[in-house]
Amino acid sequence: MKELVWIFLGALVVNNFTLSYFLGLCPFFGVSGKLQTAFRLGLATTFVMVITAIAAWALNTFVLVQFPYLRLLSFIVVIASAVQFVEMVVKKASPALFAALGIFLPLITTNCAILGLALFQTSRGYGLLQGIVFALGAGGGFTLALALMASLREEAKLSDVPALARGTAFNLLLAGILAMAFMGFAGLGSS
Amino acid sequence: MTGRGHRLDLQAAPFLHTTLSTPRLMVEVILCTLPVLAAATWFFGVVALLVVAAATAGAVFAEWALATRAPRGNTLRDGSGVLTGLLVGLTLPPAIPLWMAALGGFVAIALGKQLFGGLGQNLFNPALVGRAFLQAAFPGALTTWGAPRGFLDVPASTFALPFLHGGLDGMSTATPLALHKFEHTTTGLWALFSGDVAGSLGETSALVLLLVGLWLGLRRAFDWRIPVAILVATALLGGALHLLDPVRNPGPLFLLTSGGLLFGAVFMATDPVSSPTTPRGALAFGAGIGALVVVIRDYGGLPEGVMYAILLMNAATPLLERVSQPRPFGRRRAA
Amino acid sequence: MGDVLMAGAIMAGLGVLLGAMLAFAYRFLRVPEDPRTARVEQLLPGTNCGGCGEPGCRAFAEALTAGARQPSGCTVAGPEAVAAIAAFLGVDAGALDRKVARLHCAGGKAQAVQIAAYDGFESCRGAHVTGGGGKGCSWGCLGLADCQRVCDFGAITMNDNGLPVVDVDKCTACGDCVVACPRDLFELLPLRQPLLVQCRVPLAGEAARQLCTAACDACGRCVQDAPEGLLRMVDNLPVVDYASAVDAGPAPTFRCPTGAIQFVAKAQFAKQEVRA
Amino acid sequence: MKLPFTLRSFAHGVHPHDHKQGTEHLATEHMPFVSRYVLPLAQGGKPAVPVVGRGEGVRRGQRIAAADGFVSTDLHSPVDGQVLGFDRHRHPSGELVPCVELQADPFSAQEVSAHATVDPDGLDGDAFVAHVQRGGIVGLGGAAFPAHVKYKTPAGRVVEHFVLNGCECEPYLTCDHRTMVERAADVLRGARIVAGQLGAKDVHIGVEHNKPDAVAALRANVRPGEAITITPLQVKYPQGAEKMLIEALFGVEVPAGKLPLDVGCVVNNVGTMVALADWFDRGVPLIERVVTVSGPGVRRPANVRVPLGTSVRELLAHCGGTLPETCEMVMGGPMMGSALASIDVPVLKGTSGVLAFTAAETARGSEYGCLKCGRCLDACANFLNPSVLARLARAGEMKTLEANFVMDCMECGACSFACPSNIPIVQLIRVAKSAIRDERRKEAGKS
Amino acid sequence: MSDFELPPEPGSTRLVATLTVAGLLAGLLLASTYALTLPAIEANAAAALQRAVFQVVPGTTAMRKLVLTGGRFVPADGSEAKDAVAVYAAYGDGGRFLGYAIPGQGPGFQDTIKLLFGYDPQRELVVGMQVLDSRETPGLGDKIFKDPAFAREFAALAVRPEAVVVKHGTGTLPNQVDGITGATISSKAVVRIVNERCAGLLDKLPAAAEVPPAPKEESR
Amino acid sequence: MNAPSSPAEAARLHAEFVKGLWRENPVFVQVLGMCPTLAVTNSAINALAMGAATTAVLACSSLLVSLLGRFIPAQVRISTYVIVIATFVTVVDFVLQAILPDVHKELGAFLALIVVNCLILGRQEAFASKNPPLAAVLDALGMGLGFLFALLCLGATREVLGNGSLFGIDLFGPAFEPWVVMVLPPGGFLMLGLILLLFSWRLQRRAAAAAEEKR
Repeated sequence: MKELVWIFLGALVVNNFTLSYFLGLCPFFGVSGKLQTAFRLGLATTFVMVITAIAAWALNTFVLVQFPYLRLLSFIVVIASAVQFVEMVVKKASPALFAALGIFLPLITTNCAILGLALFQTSRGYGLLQGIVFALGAGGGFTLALALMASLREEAKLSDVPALARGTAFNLLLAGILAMAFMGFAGLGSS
Repeated sequence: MTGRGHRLDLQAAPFLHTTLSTPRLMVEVILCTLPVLAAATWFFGVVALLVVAAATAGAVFAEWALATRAPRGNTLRDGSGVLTGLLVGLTLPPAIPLWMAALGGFVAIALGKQLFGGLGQNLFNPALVGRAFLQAAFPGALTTWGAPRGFLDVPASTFALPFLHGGLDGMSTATPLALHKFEHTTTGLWALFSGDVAGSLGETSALVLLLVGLWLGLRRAFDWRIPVAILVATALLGGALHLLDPVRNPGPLFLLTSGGLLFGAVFMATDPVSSPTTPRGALAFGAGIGALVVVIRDYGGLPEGVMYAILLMNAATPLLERVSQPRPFGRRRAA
Repeated sequence: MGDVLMAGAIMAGLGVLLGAMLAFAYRFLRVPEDPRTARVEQLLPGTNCGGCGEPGCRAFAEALTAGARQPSGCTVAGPEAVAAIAAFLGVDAGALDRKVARLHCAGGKAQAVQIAAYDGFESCRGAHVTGGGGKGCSWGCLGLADCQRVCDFGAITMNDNGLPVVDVDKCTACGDCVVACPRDLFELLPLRQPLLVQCRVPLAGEAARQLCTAACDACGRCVQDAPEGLLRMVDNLPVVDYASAVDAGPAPTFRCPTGAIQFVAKAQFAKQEVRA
Repeated sequence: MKLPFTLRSFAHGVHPHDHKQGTEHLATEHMPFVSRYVLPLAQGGKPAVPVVGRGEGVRRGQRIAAADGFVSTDLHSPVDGQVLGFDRHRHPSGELVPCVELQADPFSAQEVSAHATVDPDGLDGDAFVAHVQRGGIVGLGGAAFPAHVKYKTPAGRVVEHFVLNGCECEPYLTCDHRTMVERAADVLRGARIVAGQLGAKDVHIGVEHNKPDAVAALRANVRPGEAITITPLQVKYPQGAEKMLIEALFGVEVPAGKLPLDVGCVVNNVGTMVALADWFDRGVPLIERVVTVSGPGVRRPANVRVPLGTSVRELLAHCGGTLPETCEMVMGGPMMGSALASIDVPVLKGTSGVLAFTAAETARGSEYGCLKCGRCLDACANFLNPSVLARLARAGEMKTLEANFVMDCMECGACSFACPSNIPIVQLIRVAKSAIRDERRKEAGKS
Repeated sequence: MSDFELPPEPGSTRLVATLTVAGLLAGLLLASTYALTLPAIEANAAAALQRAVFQVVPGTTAMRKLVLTGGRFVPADGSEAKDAVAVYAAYGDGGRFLGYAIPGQGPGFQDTIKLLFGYDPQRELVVGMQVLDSRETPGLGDKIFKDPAFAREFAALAVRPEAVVVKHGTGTLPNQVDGITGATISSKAVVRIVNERCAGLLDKLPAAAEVPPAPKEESR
Repeated sequence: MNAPSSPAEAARLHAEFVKGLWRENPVFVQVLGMCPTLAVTNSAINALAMGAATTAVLACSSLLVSLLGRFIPAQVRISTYVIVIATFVTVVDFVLQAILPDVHKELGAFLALIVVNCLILGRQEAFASKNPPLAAVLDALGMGLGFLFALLCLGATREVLGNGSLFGIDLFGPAFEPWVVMVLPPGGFLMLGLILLLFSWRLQRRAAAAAEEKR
């Protein structure tokens, strides 16, 4: 139990996927303009991460034991197809849910946080339960970083950011400060 | 016609205005850093003045050089640059090379303030952005605590040339927090209260900080809710964890008087720009800082977490503000 | 070698499985959606200005594919884009009756009387709600550039006389300036008819001229000189019937004593008439 | 005597210096008649329609324009004289609006030609409302909203309290104060008329405690056993806003977007009561009002009873003129009044004060970035977040502004007053509100 | 204008076929690459391991992998389970048994620390330590593998009952490790990993006399 | 591959190659592939390796996609591209592991993450699938080298400041105090932000100069 808590916290804040592993930066910068959108993207990503964790575990356990070199290829293909399948199901079953979360799904498929999750999970040898907790933590961490970034950017829109810095440069520097703040979590649980 | 022969001006109401002004507020807080600086000089000697002066110089230079609006140097008049520099200086250890202190002041203003457009626009406490940058860049120098020594003694590292470390190792002592975390030794409360311990320049004397905080609170120079919420949250959560594991987790009084908690609560968290404006937001903000400080100190890898706690809550401030907007007059929640 | 074959088989198997899954989904789960909408949306400018009256380009694209709207309803798209959409959808582009924003005032600093000095932040609306902004004429342009600030296309610049000049080529007739002007001086007018009344003062004669040397004093000469029905006087101002196809040329402006009615083919205030 | 801070009040608000000492003890004087009067047809509500012709002779008190619809009032001539015309003249708002222009008869004694007096007790509700409308009576607190509209209570609504606003929380202004001191009996007479008509159980008069003589004068005129309470209140701005006054007196919040009537209250200004008493008991319609002429730029500050339509220029001349360094003329109070572009504008029914300021008072300190210090939040009696509203207004985020209840703002100016960074918060909000209203209007016009 | 033509609806079989062919080709290509590069990769890994073993047990010239099977360590023969606990017996010149190289891992300040340490059963001392993999803070925690002074602390370290970390410059006893200033947690993590490993394995290691002889083919 | 048939054709091909280096630089201008850009640029050698690996994958994939593009139905286009890219990434991964094990260890998972570098998928979708093989490869090489160049800039700056060395060679001696933050995650964000800031500053200066000239 304690181990699961630290896996969760580790992925959530200590080794935050976005601010410490640089995973999922494209949506982190692209979709953090509005808080509501960012939050929804975070939720959708967390969902996909859980699917990924399960899929990766299943592949590792049942298919790829003898074929480690097929890992990358099968991960990416299975994840992409699974997500696309889920997208279609959601679109058919609940248009409201699709409008709220589903529209982000294509964006998420090519998100390195997803593939990164599968790879880290494999290299750390997580089991199914650990994998799911890890996915929840990583997704939560991504959502947290994204929501903070989005709310900061919305606030900064009302600020007098110099024209020179506006845009990507500002976002990068803002993320840098945020990453420095997240350094406070370093070593959480290690002592 | 007995009025003036020329045209009237057209201003917008109200035509009366409070006598309070932003530069006056800044000057008031600057004046309140002076007792803290005096205490630092008392405990660490003349080097305290040197470090604070270097940080202030760095900050003022950045404010001047990176002015976004003409004429250059105009923004210096509100005094906020000087204040940021002073605060950066007061959070640094006494033996830090002066060039690092100056760099800290510069980064504080450049990255922490001018990037966002200057006074009132920043999302993070500029002084802490500078301090966090230094901590991340020079972890060694920022965690080497010279012991309080003779008044005129200046460590060799102080005048290290830029980019060089100037021999920091060798004469370090540990802060009360590090002592507790790594050696499980608790420092006496009186030493913590008076300030006769290792630590950053401005943070050691709980007594001076409490008095200054009380004064600023009475003058309404800051939102009293923030420091009060920080202290209460730290004491409550710290106390609860202390009861769970008295050896590992220090007691609430130790938590309150050690490290940068009081300095952060009085001077850093209360920076109005980067903290919530709303009363309920301010309470949540303070409570969040207190909780994070306790979590980082008790379970984190670092002995001290006030700076990170405040920066993290700075980041959460827009979210807090959003959910804590006051209920407008005549709008009940249900209706 | 067995491994190699096995690996190929696994990947092929995955390919079959996933391909089948997607094919199945494509067949049975796909929500029917007009594929043309996406293409049309690509062809639209994507500014989401709302100038067409729909909530964003996507919605306009849907309306277009549904046949509910004409491509020319997009005020931002250039003629090529409109033509391209029309060609794609197989409909006519509709009459390309391009409109631009026109200012109904010519009373800049040099023409209009100033009775007091506005002392507040730079905003027409700010001045307007503060004792009328100090301009003698309470209908005229305040010259503090609210329209310039709201123009997303950079089509409006303030001239030295304190009047906004609309760049006819950049103007997309999105209507933002019409909404922004606190004195309602902008109107989207067809380029086709260059006759323009640059005044909104409802006063006549001396009362009007006292406010501004460029004010319309309601002398009515332009109405007399225009073809029947093109101009009529309403509230002491001539009103151009822009629906009329009559091409009067600049004749109605010739006898205007103040220059309030102008014949402007391109930008307004090209030769700013500084009559003090 | 209670200590000031134990007195009732509302939450939040500011404490500007009241600057009333210059005029609060000066008895109201009469403005001499001048030769020309200009009366805008719109004086609260919809513009009235002239009922006299150009060149026609009129009597002081004679109706010259008739109300157009329900939210509109009659207009009466303030002098004996002749109608010069109906051209546009400059209004204190800066606009040129249709007015009745009158030439005073220099040889007339200017006696009021009184209308018939009416016993209000003999009128039923509608007749009462109609009679008030005929008297041209509007709220004299500043907003000049037609008084009779408030007296038309929808069926089923019960008026519990009739509230009189004697706060006069705006600095400098003392016209209500003087009215309460000098005409306490008429204030109470008007209160009895209205309370009787509305069926209110009691009358509450809120007076800020810096006017002890007004409290004393009113109390002296209350009959024993009468349900009229005079409540001294803390000195705080904006106490005179009717919703704030209701909160101060009863601790009840009027829901946003609703009227005091929704919590069983009707609120009137004390000056309005005097106008009612004059109209019912003496047959004198609203043709003059008390105006405080004050401010550092006025040579002889005074409380003056001024015939409507008198030009501000003449009024200032009556008060010894203005100092040469005067640079700002304000109509109304210094917190919510509006600057005048010209002093050639008439005194209106809603004109409570004319203030002259010099550069010394109006020079603005330089503006600094918003420190988010929260002083404006503590000032806002409406519990909005002016700091956020101002920043949103600057950025032109109209949708977010509306979501932040910008339309609830009553533009009292407390936030701007309290701001240490000299940010023109209320002006920014005012502009944004105007833009939002304008956009709504234009949207409505489109569809 | 051909750009505007809508693509024809492809048949399901075509979709499946495309993916199948792509998958098949990819699988074949990958398997071949793997087969081609595997020897080099394994040789690299073996060489790296050998270097590490040689370093933590000074004087080593040959080594042998032992795996824990059924409660005792036996020479690895390729049949053992993949995740079986392994140590490496190290031999000096002439096949003289020198000690064991023991891998260990555990949580550090940032992430898992993987290390290898040498243990001399005769002297009951740790004789060397090398960090194989870690993400410790540069400038502070990374001194566990960058600071030779810290590595020297493990040159002759008593681990019974256990090694302890003391403040920098105060270590005097054989079982004391001078911590790294400012990186107490990382130093402690290394020592903790060593301690845990020792506590768990030392008793199971074959005594010096029972150690299998040095492999012939691995001597250099 | 057939050689360019005319000078115009050659110039066009040259343009396809050069554009990625500077004018359409994937990092500085298009801001693509941020994850590897920031994650592995804490040393120049890592940056170089990552840039080279990316370029290799990009070039191979572009060639293949350009050759096969016509045969792939639209519905499985992306899936197929991903398979192609993932295959090449795995190949590069193994090759690197075989010949440069140390570098491979440093890059770790990020080597595998080249698969989801939007730069690569983006080039297939936007260019390779619509262009002949030669142009596609040149475009890929240009983009890859531009990417490499950007990574190298970032990696070199971060290594020099953060470690006092370049390509592992100590530059300043032991008295140098490294700016550790530069090799930490925040340093990546800050440094790239700073570089982009410099870029826009230059652009602004140039625009200002051009405007001045116009007058």
